[in-house]
Amino acid sequence: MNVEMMKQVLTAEALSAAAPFLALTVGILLLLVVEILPGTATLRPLVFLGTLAAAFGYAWQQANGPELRVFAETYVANSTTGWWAILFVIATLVAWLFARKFYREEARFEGEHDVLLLSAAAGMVLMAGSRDLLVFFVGLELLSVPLYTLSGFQRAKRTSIEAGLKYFVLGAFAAAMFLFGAALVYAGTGTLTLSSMDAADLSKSITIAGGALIAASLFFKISVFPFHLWVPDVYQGAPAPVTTFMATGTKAAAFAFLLPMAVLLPSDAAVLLAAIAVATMALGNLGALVQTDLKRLLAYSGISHAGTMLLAVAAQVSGGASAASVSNAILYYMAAYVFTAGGAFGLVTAMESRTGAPVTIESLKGLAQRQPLWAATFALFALSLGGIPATGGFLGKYLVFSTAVQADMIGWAIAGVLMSVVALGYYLRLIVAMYMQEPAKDATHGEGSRPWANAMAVVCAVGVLVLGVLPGWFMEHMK
Amino acid sequence: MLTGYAPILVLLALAIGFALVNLFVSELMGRRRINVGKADPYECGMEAQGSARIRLSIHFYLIAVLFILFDVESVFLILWAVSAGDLKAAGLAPLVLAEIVAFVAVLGLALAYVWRKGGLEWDR
Amino acid sequence: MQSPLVPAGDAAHDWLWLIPALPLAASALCGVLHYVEARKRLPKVAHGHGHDQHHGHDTHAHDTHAHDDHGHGHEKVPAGLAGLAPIVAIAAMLVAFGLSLKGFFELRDGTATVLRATSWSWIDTGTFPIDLTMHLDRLSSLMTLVVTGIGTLIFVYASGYMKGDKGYGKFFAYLSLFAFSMLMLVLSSSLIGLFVGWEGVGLCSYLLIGFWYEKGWPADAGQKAFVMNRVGDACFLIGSFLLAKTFLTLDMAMIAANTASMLPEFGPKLFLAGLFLFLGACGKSAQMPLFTWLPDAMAGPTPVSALIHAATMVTAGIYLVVRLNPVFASSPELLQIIGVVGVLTAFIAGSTALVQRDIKKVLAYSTVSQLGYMFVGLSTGAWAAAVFHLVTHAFFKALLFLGAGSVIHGMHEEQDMHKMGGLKKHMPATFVTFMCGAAALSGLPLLSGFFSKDEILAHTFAQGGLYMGIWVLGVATAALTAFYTWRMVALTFYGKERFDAHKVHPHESPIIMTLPLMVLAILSVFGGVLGLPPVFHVAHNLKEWLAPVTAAGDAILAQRGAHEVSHTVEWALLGLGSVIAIVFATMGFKKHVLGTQADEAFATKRSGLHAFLTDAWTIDTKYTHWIVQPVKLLAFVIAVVFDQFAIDGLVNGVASFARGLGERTRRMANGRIASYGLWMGAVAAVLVLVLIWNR
Amino acid sequence: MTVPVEHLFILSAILFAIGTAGFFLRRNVIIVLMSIELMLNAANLAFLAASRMHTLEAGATEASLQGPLFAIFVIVVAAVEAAVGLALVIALYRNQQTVDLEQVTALKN
Repeated sequence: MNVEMMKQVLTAEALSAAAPFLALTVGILLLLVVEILPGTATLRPLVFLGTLAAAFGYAWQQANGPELRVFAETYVANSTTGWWAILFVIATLVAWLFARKFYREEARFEGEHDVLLLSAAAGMVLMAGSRDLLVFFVGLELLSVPLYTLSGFQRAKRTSIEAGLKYFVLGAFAAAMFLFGAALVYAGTGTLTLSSMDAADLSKSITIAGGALIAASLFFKISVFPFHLWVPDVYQGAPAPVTTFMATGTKAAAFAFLLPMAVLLPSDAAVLLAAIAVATMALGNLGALVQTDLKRLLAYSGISHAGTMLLAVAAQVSGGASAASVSNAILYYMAAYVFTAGGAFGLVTAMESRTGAPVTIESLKGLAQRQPLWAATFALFALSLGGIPATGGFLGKYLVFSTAVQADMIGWAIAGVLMSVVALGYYLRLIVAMYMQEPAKDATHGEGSRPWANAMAVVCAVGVLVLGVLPGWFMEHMK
Repeated sequence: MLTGYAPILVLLALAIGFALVNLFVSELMGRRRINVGKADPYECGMEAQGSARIRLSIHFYLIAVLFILFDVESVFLILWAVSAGDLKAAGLAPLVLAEIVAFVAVLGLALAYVWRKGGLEWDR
Repeated sequence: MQSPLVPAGDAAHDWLWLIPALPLAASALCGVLHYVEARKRLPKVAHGHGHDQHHGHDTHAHDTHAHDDHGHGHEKVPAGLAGLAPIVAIAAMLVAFGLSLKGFFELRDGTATVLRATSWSWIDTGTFPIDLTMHLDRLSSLMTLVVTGIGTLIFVYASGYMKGDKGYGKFFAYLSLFAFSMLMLVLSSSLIGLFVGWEGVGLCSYLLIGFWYEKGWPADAGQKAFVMNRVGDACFLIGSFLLAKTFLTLDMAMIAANTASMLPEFGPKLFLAGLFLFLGACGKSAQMPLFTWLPDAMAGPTPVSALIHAATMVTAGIYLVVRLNPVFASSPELLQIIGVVGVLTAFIAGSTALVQRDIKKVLAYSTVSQLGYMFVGLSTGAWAAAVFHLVTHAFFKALLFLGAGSVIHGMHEEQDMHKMGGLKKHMPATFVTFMCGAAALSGLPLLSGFFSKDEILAHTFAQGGLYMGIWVLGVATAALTAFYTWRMVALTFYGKERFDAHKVHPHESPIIMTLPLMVLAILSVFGGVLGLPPVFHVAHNLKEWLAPVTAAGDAILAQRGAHEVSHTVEWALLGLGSVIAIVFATMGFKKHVLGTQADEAFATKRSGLHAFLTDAWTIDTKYTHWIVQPVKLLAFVIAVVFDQFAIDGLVNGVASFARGLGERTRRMANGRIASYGLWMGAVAAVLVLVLIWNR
Repeated sequence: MTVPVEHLFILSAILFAIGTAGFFLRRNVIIVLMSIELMLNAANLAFLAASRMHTLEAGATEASLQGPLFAIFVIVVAAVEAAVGLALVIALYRNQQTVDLEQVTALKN
């Protein structure tokens, strides 16, 4: 081992670059200590929130700090990764708060739940900052393994176990694909670090084959066609707070790495990516049209959103759009999506926890009268998902499509914009159900108030509106 | 050209040979005085014959998995050990120590957690 | 790129921001008032459930609307705090109107042709920075005056019309939100700002159409309206992307100023951009492929129909074309497309209006038809003529809608003209004002509609060629217009009373509703002075006023040669217009003043044609057949193929299949997870192969 | 004379293919897990082969250690995945008395 290299590796700079990740790791250990020491259970929420706060603080520093390339260029910290980390922290917080009072039989495992949630968050942070296939792989597994467990968390429920198993089996398959791809890339280039691969090696067939396999495994995580098949099943079966987390966080983390990793793809892959993107949008939107279960519907909607973002990646791969503008577009889109989908799935969680039954369009009927706050915020989320102006969802779409136009992929952009018309069909159905239809006579609505859910719904709604109305502030900080 | 594979063949032959030789040698040289206790492969534990579809206590599985996890984690010690000498020579001895202490502490914490949750208790 | 037409923003004009901001604030306030009031009534709402249920399943009410005796009118609810809502909303609109006037006078008396507030850097992505600012030029000034002026009148009317509705506060919140969106639309300098308003009005329209959902409004219809609007919106967005790509800016004034210089190089691209923008305009302004939502939108409260679906929102498409007139002028083919679409829409909608029984449907199809006229005007490059018709139409159509609302109000929610008749003596104020509106719409000489319509037709005539065909259809539509307008008047106000006098007691509406009618009637009658034809040897006020805005487009058109009509021809055309209007108005009136016999005779003798017309040339049915059904089928197929086949191996989907076949498919697709994996593996392999193949 | 690197790659590809085939064709979850394990190890072999290739490359000054390093991480991750996977299988068996993947079909429209 090269000693000089080792010396350079562990510097104060490196520590500060890894600070958000380290904060989460320390938090995980502290939570374990809380689990071990008797009588400290009441500290758990405090430790959890404190960890998130610390991670947020460090991420905020990164978002406003200079670019650091550390650990022999295998890990970077810059404003983009800082913002990604902030998004992950928010996604974790949203999922955690909506999970309050959700579990009944599993309530005694809440400590484990929180540890797993934090581990997954740490994995996401690692994924977003990694510029090396090994570091990314560690992050990926740190994210995936806790999520397999969380998906099957309600062990008494058949659907939950099935979701966990399905996600696990396919996820392990995707991981194997990633590994084989990484091995091929390594064979082609002699390195695992993205920045030290040279152009000649990148154009070798073996490298490209490896790149394609890696891309395929990432497509599994962001769930684009035809790697999306697991999504509706797993989203439906997994406990609702976990679904919230998966829908927002996992997708964001995979996109965060897909962007730098795109150097492995040749520019003529752009057409392929664009075709996949549009097919995904079509499939997600058309699939959502016929769903009645809300988690499934939102899952399909999430698939179509992943397709939209993939279009921006295609624009970058084609070389027509600058990496910075694509990264901004996707980050913005994802930021809006974290609030929007986080809020939407979160409200589904809250409704589900009141009745204990799956939430369907049928059960949304008359929500405006029973729960005006939930109905209003849910309507806002639906509009944002549909991309109506003055919501974050619109600007995200606008930025993504403008990168596609920038890269002269006008035909694809047109197809994408038209897809959003179909999408509105099912989003409106939700609003109609909540505001303009009466509930069935025998409908049960459950009992109990959910103050945390109320607060989070409002926070997410504010986030959606701020991103929609005052994007300048966000953009300024992103640079 | 195939000479390169010779070591693999030798390894294979050794492995198979070792097993076979041991079997045959004990078969040839051993004295047999069969009784009930001797017929069992072990004198404690579960019944070796009969249906494979009996229910095992979940703790077999739990202990096995815990063992594998801690066992495999120790592979990272190799990486540490390989670079420890160089690092120490470079004057980074405290770092070397800190690394391994942190690593073992984390494993220790995990073990403590397992213990506390009753993962190591046989009767529960 | 800088241009004399596009001055930099000026802090002195920051008050322009107030014009849209006031209705927005009013909307928020009304929303709060409604919320507070609704909270107070909460237990009562729960009590009223059964009642709502009763109305919830009143199917077909949407088409006939006829026997809804228990409409909202009987469910009077004291307004309480929400009673303050109209005061807030009207005050905001009045101030906005005052500010619009201030802007108007500054433009008239000052030297500047454009006032711009300082801009707000909305997003700065580096490539397409979006600056939002308020841009008041002579065109947007006119639009602002129409929106705030007519808007104020309609708000006043609505405060009477909606009295007693349990959603009183909410209604004004929506209306104000609509006004905000519309003002954003006409005042924004950039295409994206315009798009925000563009989508906003669509959303508010959707909310307001569905306002009385308990009346059995089919949710699908409102959804259809919105989705159809969205088709247009998507096209608009694509068009604006193309423009942004070409001009590297989203500022419309900048685009307009630079079109001429870009034309040689980017001609085809501009054509494409213009075409998509026009498709967007078709969605919002209810033109040919996308017009069927407007008649459905009549399920909303009548003031909504007047404000949104006659006077303001539907004119957004016209506004867009005029705003970007050089882009459209740059391609003669594009203009021809617009003309053909416009005149076909005008004719189809006009003929459909002939047979409608619902008084609001007649007005709705009439609106579609008149919007078609405006597009015909645009297609000839007569921007000012189109805007002129837009303004006069806003006057008389708002008047007619409000009048119809007054009738419906007085008739206890009756909308079927066959169940009216003889209302002249029961509601004199409504009658007189309605007559003014009808006269203007049918183009009776010297009224506002007469001048604006004939100006468009004269311009079309002058173009020759393909436009002669358009002109012929346009004249035919004028005849239809006169006919159906006076049929409506005759059926509603004349003849025998065809309602049950024991149950229905027609009454005049309160002064708060008739006052706006009177103001609008005066405007409808005298609005023509805005643009008298050249033969009168007076200045065409509107044309001169808009000259700075249309100069760029006019210059492009002038390069292809100008078309003017001589005074003799113009006199002849005016004469022809007058004769047709008078003759067909008389025919329409005479045939129906006796009662419904003429209608019934037509329905029985030519039942095929009658059904065809009633169903608006069955275009909507065709949509269902050719677009909606296939999309649904596709969604279903996808659900089956990807949700079931790839997963279940069709096992669940084909329960009716022979068992043997089921077994075989079961073996083919080996469990759900494995087939998921198979898909993934196969596509990964394809990915790898395709990418390597290209090496 | 040593084993050519190509042979190692071919072997690893064959193992990966066998693992993939097992993944697709078997219904028993345990065997599916074993197939995945095989795929992971195929990747490990490829890593080691690539490392060997780069170490023996003309002009290489030091051993390319990233491959073996990755392999060690993969071994650990494989163990972790196996632990979680088996836990899920046990939960499934307790819940449904089956380890047949074809029976895992509660989730659908």
